[in-house]
Amino acid sequence: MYTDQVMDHFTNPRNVGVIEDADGVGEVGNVKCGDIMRIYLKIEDDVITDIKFKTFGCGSAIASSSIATVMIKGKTVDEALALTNKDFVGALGGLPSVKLHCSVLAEEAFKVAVYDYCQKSGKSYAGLEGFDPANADDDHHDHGDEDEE
Amino acid sequence: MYTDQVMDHFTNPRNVGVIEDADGVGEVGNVKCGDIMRIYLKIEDDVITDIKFKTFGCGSAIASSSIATVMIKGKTVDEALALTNKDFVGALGGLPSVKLHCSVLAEEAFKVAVYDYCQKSGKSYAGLEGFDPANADDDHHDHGDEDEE
Amino acid sequence: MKRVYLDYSATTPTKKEVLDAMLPYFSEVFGNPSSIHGFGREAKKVVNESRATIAGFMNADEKELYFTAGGTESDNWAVKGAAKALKNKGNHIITSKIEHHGILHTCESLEKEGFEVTYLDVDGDGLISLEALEAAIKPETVLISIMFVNNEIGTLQPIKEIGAIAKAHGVLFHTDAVQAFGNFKIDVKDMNIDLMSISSHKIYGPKGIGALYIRKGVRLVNFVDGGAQERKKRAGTENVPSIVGFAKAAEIAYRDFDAHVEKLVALRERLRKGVMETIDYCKYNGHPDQRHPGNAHFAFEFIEGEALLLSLDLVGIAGSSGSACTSGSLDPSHVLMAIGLKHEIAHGSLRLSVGDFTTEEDIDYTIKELKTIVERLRMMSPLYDKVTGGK
Amino acid sequence: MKRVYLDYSATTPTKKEVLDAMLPYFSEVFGNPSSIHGFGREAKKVVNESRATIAGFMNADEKELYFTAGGTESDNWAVKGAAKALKNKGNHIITSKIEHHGILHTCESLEKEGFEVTYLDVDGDGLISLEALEAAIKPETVLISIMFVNNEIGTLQPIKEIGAIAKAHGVLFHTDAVQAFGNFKIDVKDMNIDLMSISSHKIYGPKGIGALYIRKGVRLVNFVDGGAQERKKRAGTENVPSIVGFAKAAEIAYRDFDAHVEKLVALRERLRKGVMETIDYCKYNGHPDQRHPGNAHFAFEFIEGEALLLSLDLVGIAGSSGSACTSGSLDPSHVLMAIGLKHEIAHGSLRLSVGDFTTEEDIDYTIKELKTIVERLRMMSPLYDKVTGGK
Ligand SMILES: Cc1ncc(COP(=O)(O)O)c(C=O)c1O
Ligand SMILES: Cc1ncc(COP(=O)(O)O)c(C=O)c1O
Repeated sequence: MYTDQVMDHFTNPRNVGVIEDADGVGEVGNVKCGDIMRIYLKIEDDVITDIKFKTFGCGSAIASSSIATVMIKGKTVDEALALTNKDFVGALGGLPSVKLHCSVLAEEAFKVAVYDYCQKSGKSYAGLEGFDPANADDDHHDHGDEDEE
Repeated sequence: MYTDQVMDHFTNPRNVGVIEDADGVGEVGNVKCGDIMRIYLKIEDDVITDIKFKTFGCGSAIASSSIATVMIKGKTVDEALALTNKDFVGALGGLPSVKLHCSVLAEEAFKVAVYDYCQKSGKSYAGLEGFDPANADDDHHDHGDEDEE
Repeated sequence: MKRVYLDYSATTPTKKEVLDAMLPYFSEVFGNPSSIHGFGREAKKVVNESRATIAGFMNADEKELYFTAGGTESDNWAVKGAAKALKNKGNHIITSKIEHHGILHTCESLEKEGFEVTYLDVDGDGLISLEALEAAIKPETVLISIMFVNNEIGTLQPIKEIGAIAKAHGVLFHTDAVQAFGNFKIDVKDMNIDLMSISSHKIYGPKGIGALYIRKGVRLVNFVDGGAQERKKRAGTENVPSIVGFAKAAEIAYRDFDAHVEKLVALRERLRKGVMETIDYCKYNGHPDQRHPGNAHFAFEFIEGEALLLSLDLVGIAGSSGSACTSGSLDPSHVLMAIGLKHEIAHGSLRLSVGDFTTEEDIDYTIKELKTIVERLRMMSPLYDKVTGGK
Repeated sequence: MKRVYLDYSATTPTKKEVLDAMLPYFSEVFGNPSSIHGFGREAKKVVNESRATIAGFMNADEKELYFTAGGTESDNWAVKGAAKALKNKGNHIITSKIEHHGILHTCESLEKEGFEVTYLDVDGDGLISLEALEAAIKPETVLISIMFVNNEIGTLQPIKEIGAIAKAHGVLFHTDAVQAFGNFKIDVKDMNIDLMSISSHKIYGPKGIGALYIRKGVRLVNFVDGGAQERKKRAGTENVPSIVGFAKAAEIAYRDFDAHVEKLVALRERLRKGVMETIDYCKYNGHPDQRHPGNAHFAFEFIEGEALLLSLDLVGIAGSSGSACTSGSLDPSHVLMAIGLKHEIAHGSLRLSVGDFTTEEDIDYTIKELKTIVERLRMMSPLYDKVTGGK
């Protein structure tokens, strides 16, 4: 069902936790559909120096959060904003199609956190143009009628 | 499927054959539905002194013919006319419900033969009253929807 | 690694006695029961003996039992067959919100064809209301289909009372007894059951074989059309070895019935107590005592069921969850919604079902591992943060 | 007593290799493939490997193959599922007069629901006419269902040509390949087959398992509604051991294909020649060479098939007949009527089908016994009298 990479990130998730004095926090998802992801950022000179997450959700939600934090950490905000859910899925060696929405959640939780940072700091990033956190809670579930395995 | 008695009469049918100078001959059934039974009678002083049959048909048709001839032989015509297909079925220890029509054919082949004898001899028997050989070819198949085994 | 199977409600291993009974029918007595030769007659004989055996355990006549490919097919046949046979009488069906998908999706497909279906609510324990059932009956009602025992939360319905209501109103009564057969004493006559689905692989028999009880006199439209098998009611070459296995499994189930139930209840209670005592923010679902002997059903707050299952699997424990994420659908199980669980709790559901091969060590190991896993997942959960204040 | 099984077209014994492959999946790897734990994943893996194996032997993608409970269910699903899915496009189906009851009775039940069915005639050898097929296609035609190989007389249809006609007219093409799979090379792409039914127990696999090939892109209405198995297209817990057995049987069939066909043809020809040379008033039915390698079909004048079968059975020989009396119906087999046999001849029909375990001695014994039996029954027959003048 899951690749070795997914299972690795699920069983040993990197960067789980809370950053008390975070520069930006983003939360997406809702309890109704069973996934909530919260991402905390520490940003210095446009570089993401620390990132932590908390996730309520399935194995791929946790693994997606974990891989996203690993890939984002140390990057500049612009570099990190250029990452998409496809990059996370790729790094995980793939996700079942019904689980792709988990990787989208990770991308969006990060963006919401950057958005939060922008609000607080007055900064802006090209990669965030047009991004509206109000839409980020949208349902990204794929019913996967055809390719559920 | 079949009782031991049916199998016995099927494998060792009694009274198979032809009576060249028969006093009465009766044939019922048709090739279409897969059963033809022909019965030959020798009658002396209202007693059936000899009886033979030829049958084209399934195992129970052959067994029914055989048991019928055994039960009829030696009886007076009146006694024999009193026998019904139920008596043959009983003597065979039962027949599958879809095969009951075979025993009916045996009863009717005999009656047609007696009818033929009456025509030739001018005799008449109470047991044959109202009997019309033209109806004897009728289809007695039971579709057996419910109790085919 | 230690492996602990606690998913007996999903399927059971075929018992050795059952497999041994089946073996001669693959390559030795292999005839087609429809054939009139000896090879066929031997097969037909054992099929009908098996039929009689199984029918006996529900107080049915052997001529009232028809083999199918499993519980799902039996459900489809019963509901579609009755609806179509009675469509001149009425087009209304009553069922419940907690039926198996074999019933629910069948009802939905009938709705597309113009039938009307009432889905009865259940209470927090998963019981339907007899008053609501009776109130739902209309002149157009042709069928009531209420499951005997629920597969997720284990709740047992008042079948005999439902049967009495159906009878009083002259409506056919079908029950999906897939989880009940072998775990409860069933008497179709006493309970006024007209149609009943059962399946072999839930009672230590092989997969892919089930049966539908059809009370004498009840007419269904055939579901699988074709040859004259099963007294012209269900076409397809009979699955002889599996039929033999099913009968053997039923025989064992009712031979060892008391010991089986007693053992399962003891293990299940040990599990329930252990979990409820060691893990907080946990709810036990289903009816407290009117339930399947082997079924335990928990909902753990703040965590999600698939993650729980995966974690259990990593320590060798096999369970099941009504979480949406396991099935790839959006909502958590319809059963958990119907008993009124909130989404966040329903997502954290876990069914652990014990069976004949479960041991006390299995239970104790599970309680211990489960506690660790729930704690670990909660530490990752933003919802738990809110409760503990992030500590 | 010597026992000679010559009814391989009715069913086959499960081969030892096949049963051995199945055994671990009853009690060891017994999980439900829908479960996400290890027990379930192991089962799911082997189900999908089996799917890929079987799909490979018809040049299909593994995602195009769906397991069912047998050939009959596959036939029902294909025809009902296509008819219902396309009912807005049209309500006309074309099939032949010699289809298996799994198709014919399915078509009849669709006729009751308002579909129109054309039953194509066949010629004396059992072949449909491609011209007649093409002429029967109307704008309302949504499905053509023509069997690959006939189960009674063994005739092979020009499947590739039929597929080409269906494609040219944009009509779906289903073929019942239950008798063909394992006995002919099949390429669903090359032959333009959209839907194809196959069954395990005809190729030395277990009973109660079959499959339906559904070409990618073809939409059918589901037949068995319920759980999300088989990619949500066919509900019901997967019959894992039988699926494994089916795949192993297919693997053996195509691994040993040439030897199998060669052996069967040689035995069948020995039988055909032996019977035709020693028994007069006998007709050999079906196409002289476009036929199933193991199928021999005779009609003996003046005698009835059930009596023949019973007599053969008494000397240990198992065959089959299209006689009305075997099935309890009024008419002899619809196939024999369709090839134009007169009733009296059709009633005396005998199918002897050889298989992988048949020996030359079996054949020689059968020829000898058959001759005696036919003579004995003819001596009892009033019809034979008419020919011999009672001598
Ligand atoms: C209550 C209930 N009904 C029906 C079924 C379906 O039975 P089967 O898997 O034999 O099709 C199941 C189990 O899967 C069940 O638990
Ligand atoms: C041509 C044909 N189609 C369909 C079937 C039905 O297959 P099953 O017995 O697997 O249902 C058979 C055999 O019985 C057959 O010979």
